[in-house]
Amino acid sequence: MNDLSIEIFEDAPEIAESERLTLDIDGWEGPLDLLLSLARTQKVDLREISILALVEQYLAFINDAKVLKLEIAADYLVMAAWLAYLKSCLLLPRDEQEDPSPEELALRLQLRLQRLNAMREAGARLMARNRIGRDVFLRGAPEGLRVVRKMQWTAEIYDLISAYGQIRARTEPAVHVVAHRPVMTLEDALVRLERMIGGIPEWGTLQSFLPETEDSGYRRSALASSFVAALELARQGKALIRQEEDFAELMVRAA
Amino acid sequence: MSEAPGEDVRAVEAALFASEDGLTVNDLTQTVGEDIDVKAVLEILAGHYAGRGFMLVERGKHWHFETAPDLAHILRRERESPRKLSRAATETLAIIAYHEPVSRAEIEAIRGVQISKGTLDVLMEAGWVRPAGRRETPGRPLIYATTPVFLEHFGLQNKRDLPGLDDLKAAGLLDPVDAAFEALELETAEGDD
Amino acid sequence: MSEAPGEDVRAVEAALFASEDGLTVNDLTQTVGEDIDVKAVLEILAGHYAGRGFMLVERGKHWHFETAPDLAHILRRERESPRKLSRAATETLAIIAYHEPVSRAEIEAIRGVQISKGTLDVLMEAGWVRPAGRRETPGRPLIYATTPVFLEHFGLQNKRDLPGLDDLKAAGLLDPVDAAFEALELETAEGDD
Repeated sequence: MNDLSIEIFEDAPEIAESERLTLDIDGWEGPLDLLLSLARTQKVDLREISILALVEQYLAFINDAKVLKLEIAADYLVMAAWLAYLKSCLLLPRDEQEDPSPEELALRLQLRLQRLNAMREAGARLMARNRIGRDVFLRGAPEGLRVVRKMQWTAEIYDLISAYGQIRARTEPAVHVVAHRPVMTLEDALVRLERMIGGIPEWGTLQSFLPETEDSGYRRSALASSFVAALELARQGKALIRQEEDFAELMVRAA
Repeated sequence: MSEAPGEDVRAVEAALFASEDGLTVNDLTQTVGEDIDVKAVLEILAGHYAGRGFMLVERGKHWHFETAPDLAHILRRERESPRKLSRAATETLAIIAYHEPVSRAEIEAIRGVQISKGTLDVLMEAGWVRPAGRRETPGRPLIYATTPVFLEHFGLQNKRDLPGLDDLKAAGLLDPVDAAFEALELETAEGDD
Repeated sequence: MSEAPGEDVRAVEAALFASEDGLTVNDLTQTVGEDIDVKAVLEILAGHYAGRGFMLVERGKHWHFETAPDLAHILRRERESPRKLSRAATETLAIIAYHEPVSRAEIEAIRGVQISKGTLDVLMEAGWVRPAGRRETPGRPLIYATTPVFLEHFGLQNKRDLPGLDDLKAAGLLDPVDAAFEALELETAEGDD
């Protein structure tokens, strides 16, 4: 690629010594920056700049740099190759041209240069404004505004007394009293159930043999004891137990 | 609006405004130039800013602007953020209220749990508890009591307004938590029948 | 000397004077209280300080006092000027300010070079630039925008205050190259008719 580039560069027209920029490739931030600097030497509005002349300046610049054996970054060379191509297209007769047309490419390059130039100037104008710490100054020793957060503790009287109640309850020696609960013992149930089924020849539900009571605790106790009593009577051959299906009513009668 | 200040006044004013440490007459002369009668300008400025939001003052030969002392409350604003008392603090407060005056060791004995240093601090910050001397026992521990602010906050005329143990018992507040909880569960279960 | 300022003027004046950062109308209302018509007072104060050694300015909805620019020569002495920004950083800042929000790739497209790692860091460290979310395009690139501190530092009341913004817009110089190219083609086509 290098050899090829050099050939292209040698074709580039000579530019008067005075028009040449100082050869310091580090001074530019990339090829577009260099192109913009070269464009500014044309001293015309960027909208009217001659892209062909600009391309020639760029190629000449890179060529000079080559001659001086300066190391040239790859992106400068890529740009040089592209511009050399653009130049040849611009010089070719119109009808032999392909898409995109060289005019379009040249116009796009011009638009890019305009945009970079606009931002460069905008940056300069921004920096020229009255800046804090350079042109205008803030108060040297402001006292500062402070918001001091002050906790405002809240609690309700209920919180207080219930907390105290809980402490007392927690720390008081606990006395456990087993409450009296009415139960039907297994012995009672055996005697009771045997006597009741003996008096009735038909099947009856286990429920129907339980005592009538309002006390749900006693009722549950009686049910449990009577069930076990029924099983015991069946084991002794004194009673029969039947159930039509799962969870159906348990039927009992004397054997 | 005031009449337009002269250039000399503007210069001294700006220098004082931007200064970090205050400026002596000498400093000011060096800053704004010898042509300006700094002392006279300082008089004018002191007069101009008297009665405004900030004023020009001299402290140990250094001149500077400072905000008017009567507006200090604007610079340091207190914002109250309400916050509920923690459980530990509530319990501690309750013990002090029921047993005062009471030492820290006694509070811990009643609570059955140690109290952290911050707990009493919070109660004192709230203004509900105050140190009330020392107990004349070995070690002379500090004892704590409640304050009038405490009574006021909780809507109590005096200490006797606090419900007694009998009242607490009647209200079910002395039932151990577990027992109270069980009673509640049983009730619910029966309600389902 | 001016007539005595009202208490509302004094309060706002003191708050602005004491504050380390610019204050919004909202900040001021919170500081001086809801009873004060802060906007009206700001007008009075801005009028009062116009032409004095320091003045009241609005920057991105934040108000602060700063010295009059024409007195810079007095105050600049013995002060550290802000660090001079590199050309890369200056251009990058301009691109962000005039195009925001803008992605790194878009900045690079305008400048024709990659942004070196430090450039955006310097601008963000200065507090002038901040990441402003992501663009919902493939790759979801981070986008950058300027901050209120940027406006404050460069003495801009708001974004529309950017120097030459309207001209750049009118000339299409803030449009991407593709858009500008298409616009030009259209114009030419119409002109040919």
